[in-house]
Amino acid sequence: MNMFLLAPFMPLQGSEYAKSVDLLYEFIFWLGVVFFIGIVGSMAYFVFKYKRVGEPRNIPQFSHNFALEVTWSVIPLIIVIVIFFWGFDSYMSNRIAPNDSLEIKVYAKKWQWEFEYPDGTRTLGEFHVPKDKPVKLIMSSDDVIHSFFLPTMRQKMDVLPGRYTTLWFQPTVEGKHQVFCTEYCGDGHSEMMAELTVDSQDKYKEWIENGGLDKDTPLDQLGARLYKSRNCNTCHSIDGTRIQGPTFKGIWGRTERITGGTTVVVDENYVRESVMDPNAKVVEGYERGVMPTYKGLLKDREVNAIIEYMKTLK
Amino acid sequence: MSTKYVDSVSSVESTAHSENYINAKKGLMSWIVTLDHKRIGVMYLGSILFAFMLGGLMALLVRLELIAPGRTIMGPKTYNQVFTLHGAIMVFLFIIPSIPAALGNFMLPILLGAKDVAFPRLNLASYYIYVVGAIFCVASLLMGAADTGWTFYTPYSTTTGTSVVSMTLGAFILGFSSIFTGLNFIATIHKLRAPGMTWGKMPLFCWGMYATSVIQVIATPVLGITLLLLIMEKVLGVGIFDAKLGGDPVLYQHFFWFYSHPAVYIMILPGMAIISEIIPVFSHKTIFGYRAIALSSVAIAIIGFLVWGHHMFTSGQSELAGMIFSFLTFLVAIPSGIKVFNWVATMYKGSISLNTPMLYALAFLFLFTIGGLTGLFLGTLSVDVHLHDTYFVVAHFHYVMMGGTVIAFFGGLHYWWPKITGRMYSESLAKIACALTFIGFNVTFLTQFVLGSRGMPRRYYNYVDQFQPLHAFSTVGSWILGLGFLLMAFYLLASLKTGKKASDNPWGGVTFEWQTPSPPPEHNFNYVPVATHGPYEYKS
Amino acid sequence: MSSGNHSHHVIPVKVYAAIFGALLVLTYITVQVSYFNFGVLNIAVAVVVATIKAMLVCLYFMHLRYDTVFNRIVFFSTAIFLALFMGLALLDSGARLPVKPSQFADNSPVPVDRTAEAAAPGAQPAVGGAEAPKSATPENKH
Amino acid sequence: MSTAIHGTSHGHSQDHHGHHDHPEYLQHHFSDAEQQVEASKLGMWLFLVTEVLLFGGLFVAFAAMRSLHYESFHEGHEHLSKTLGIINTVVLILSSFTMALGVHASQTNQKKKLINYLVVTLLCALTFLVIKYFEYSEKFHHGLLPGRYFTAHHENPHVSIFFGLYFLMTGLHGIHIIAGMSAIGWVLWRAIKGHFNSEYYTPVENVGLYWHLVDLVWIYLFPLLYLLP
Repeated sequence: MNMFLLAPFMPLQGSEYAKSVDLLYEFIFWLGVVFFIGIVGSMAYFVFKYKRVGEPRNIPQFSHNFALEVTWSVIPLIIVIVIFFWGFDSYMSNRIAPNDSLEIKVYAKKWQWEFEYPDGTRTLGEFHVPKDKPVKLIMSSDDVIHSFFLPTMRQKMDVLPGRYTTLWFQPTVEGKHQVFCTEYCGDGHSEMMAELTVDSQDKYKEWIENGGLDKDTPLDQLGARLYKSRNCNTCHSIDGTRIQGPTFKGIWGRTERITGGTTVVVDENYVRESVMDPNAKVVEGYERGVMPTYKGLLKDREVNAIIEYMKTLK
Repeated sequence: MSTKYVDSVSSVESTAHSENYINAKKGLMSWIVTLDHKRIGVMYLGSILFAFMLGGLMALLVRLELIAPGRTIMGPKTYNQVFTLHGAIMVFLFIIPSIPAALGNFMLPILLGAKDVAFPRLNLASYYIYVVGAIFCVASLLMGAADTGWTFYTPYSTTTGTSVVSMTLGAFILGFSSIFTGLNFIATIHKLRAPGMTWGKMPLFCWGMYATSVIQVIATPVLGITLLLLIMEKVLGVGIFDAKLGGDPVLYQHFFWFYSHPAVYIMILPGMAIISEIIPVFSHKTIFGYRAIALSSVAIAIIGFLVWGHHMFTSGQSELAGMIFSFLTFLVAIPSGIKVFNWVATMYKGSISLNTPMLYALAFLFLFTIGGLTGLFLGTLSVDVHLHDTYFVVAHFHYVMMGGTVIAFFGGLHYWWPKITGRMYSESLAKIACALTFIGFNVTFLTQFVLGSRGMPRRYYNYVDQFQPLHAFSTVGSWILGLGFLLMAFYLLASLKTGKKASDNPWGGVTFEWQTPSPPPEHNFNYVPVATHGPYEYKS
Repeated sequence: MSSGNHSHHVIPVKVYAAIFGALLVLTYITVQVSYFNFGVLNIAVAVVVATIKAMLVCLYFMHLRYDTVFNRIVFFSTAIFLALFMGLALLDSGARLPVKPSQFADNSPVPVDRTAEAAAPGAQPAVGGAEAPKSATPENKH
Repeated sequence: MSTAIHGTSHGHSQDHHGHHDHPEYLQHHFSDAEQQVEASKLGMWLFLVTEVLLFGGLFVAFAAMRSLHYESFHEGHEHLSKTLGIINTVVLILSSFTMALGVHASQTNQKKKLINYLVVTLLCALTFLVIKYFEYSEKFHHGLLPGRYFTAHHENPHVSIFFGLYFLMTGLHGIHIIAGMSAIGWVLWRAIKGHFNSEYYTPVENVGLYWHLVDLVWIYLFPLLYLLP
């Protein structure tokens, strides 16, 4: 029966819960339309019918009507209480995660999301979940308040420093779903996006087996995707402009002066070392301690992919 | 018509006609140290309109930046500073003082039949505290403006390097200006009503001001202590709101919203108060349900203190608290609904003349109804989880604050412009400006409801491409809106020079302000006004 | 010309002295009570005694007892709004405590301040798991 | 409310006080003295409401932080000296008493007594500040300071929050004491110049109300900070 007239208003319905929220959304919407037409319609009608012509004469001066006033107080009261209970009921049904749900730990830090699976697999900026299985996210922040927002699942929960908050959903639609950060957290607030991929059961099993890697994509293409999904783009540009880190454009093979006078040639070892231990050799003029370490976050194949991608940036 | 108790000698009245509060005393000093509530009201009017222009400029910059994803005219940091300034200037410098301090200061004593507010010196002090607070806010703008949003959420506000302390200090000082205005009005309404004016014969504008002042006096001190704690948190690192030092960021949100939700009623109640004055006059009919409107103003003021948690449904608040706040939020929706029904009922069988103030009142009814109804989405727990901190919320509060209070403020400004300045503005230009504002507003913000429902988060400098068409459409709307306000500024200023002389009672109102010359003499009345009948009783 | 209306009510000095004495006695009581540890009861006693003292000061020293009804409403309404603020703000302070490990299956400790580790060069970023991490927000032994 | 209606038909001189048929303290926009007294007292009570809510905010923060970090607050509370707290409480209650007697003296037209009581109240306030000074200097000496300036030895991690709140609450209260003292000084100066009599003593009464409120705040501050184990 779910002929959802407001489909263009809402994002994809990614779960059953999303459908129930949309139903309530639609109910309030049409209720609003009825009241709106009632109020603005009668206003427009009165303006048209009782337009002043010349001097106003013998205008009835009644000032109140107790019965009418009671009705238009009680009826809205009943309607809003109905909306309250409906909203509260569906909210509560979605606050308690089933016990068998897949628990993923989510760490938010300034302008990137990091996911950690129970088996230790860690991904940055993207995560996969199996279809039709409840997933529970246990979230905490490393610095300021962020907020994990999954529009297609109609789910959102603030991510606070110093404590865990939880959110759960049961996806029913395969494919890619966008994740936003919706609590203002500074310059990169609008860049702090992540991507949820809902796979079928076996595709998910295969993905989780090899630690979240893509077997077939060529290295430099994978490098290009990782450049964005691992948020290198937040600090390293590819068009020569300087952000917080040096630009990747034409960096490959160049000799760089390191703070402390020594120089180094940008090659595989330097890039791998800087990725795993960023403060070892910092290029002159850049701050230490800004770049977070990617140790345990980037598999060897992924580091090679980024290196290949950097070679292509002339 | 209210009988003049002391039949003032007509000759006196004619000479007094030329001598009014503007030319009673000459020279800048007479304005700077004035104790006359009308002059203080005019000074406030000038200052808040300047703040409105500044805030509006910031809004146009924000919308211009968002016309396309990625960088359009400014970087992310500048964008964050501009939208923070837009929020802070509009809230603290414009919309909270706008109706109470500018129109309220001018009109309340006259509507009550009093010579002045209860504490004139406190009134002047309140204006100068406003100026000092404004200087701090503008100073923050010059020294690298705060980029935290007008809510200054910790721990971001305590860890960012921008001048948050200067902005919060500005808001802290502005809080006192608001408290003094509220305190002044409560004492005035209680003690300085004209003989014969019981609470039931008081114009509804005064009821609205009374309810607003109650909120100002009770809620604003908590903003003061919140900002003081924030400044101490940033300066001394006390650690109450910063999780790393053992504090609790959600506690800050409770502190902040305990003031800020009643603050939104400080904004809307005066707007409603003006609408309750305009609609009866231009329908030539007594207000429908006077008692219901008066009591619902006070009810909104009281229940307004119980609902602040609906700003924090997704902030890690417990489900119990969420349920309580959601239920109370729906209760506070009822009085607003009652008022709208009463206004529409007032127009039934009236004789409606579509002058500009009435056009603004009708626009208010249209926009405030949408604003109110979209509030139901945000009060419902499960739907709010999806819509919280998205453009749906931005659209909702612009419909209620701008579509409600700002439209009502300009309606009130046009309604009392003849009384304040003694001049009439050009009716045709005013109608065009009202139409432009109405169309521009709807184009700008109706699209944002759809943006928000589709999941576009708030305060985003850059956004995914699927939202681009709606954003561009909204930006075009903001240009139309800007045009409307520019046109209004033009013809209102022009009317000071070329506007024809306003009569004492251009609109046929029966409240006290229409029985004294415009602009009114220095002591408001040349006789002692006596209230012999209700504020809206027309001889049919 | 002074009309002896009610706002000029004069309270005899004896009453002031009596109130002063009562305040001193109450202070003495609340100090003595604080030397014994009744647990939560201490807070209750302290607040009750302080409220009694406050009422005495209000009603007699500040003439609230002989004042207009509205002034009384004004002053006592603050207690209601304050209680409302404290009650609803602290209602879920229990839910917002730094979460104790037992709440999670793999009893990972309270979220670790990883930036402190990450910044320290070469430190192995302690990510949950068994070994006890050096955490800046230690548990809260309640 | 008897309102003597007297048609002041046209605008009169704008000064507040020199007005031929009115007592000089009556401001022009009030119709009679009683209306002015009630208005100013109502204004004062409303101002006291804002003060109570200002300190109320601090009490809420104190309660929230105490429930979060009970041991740290207990340890912090040990550093405070109870005797100085008791002395301060007695001093403030005494000053409240003398202030009330001062108001009584002004109501009964005893200018000499009014001046003496106001002076005694000022002295009590001064002793309160001096004791506060000793307490603060002792804290500064031991490094028991708020937030990042906390250098004292501590077992529990968040004792600095306790002292953050301690200095905020007693500091803000101290500022209000100073404001109260300057108000009393202003009223004392006007009393000496003979402005007050049994008809017009509203400034004395309002300053008295403010002073009693400052004492009221300390009555709540004292047990919460000093006494609670």
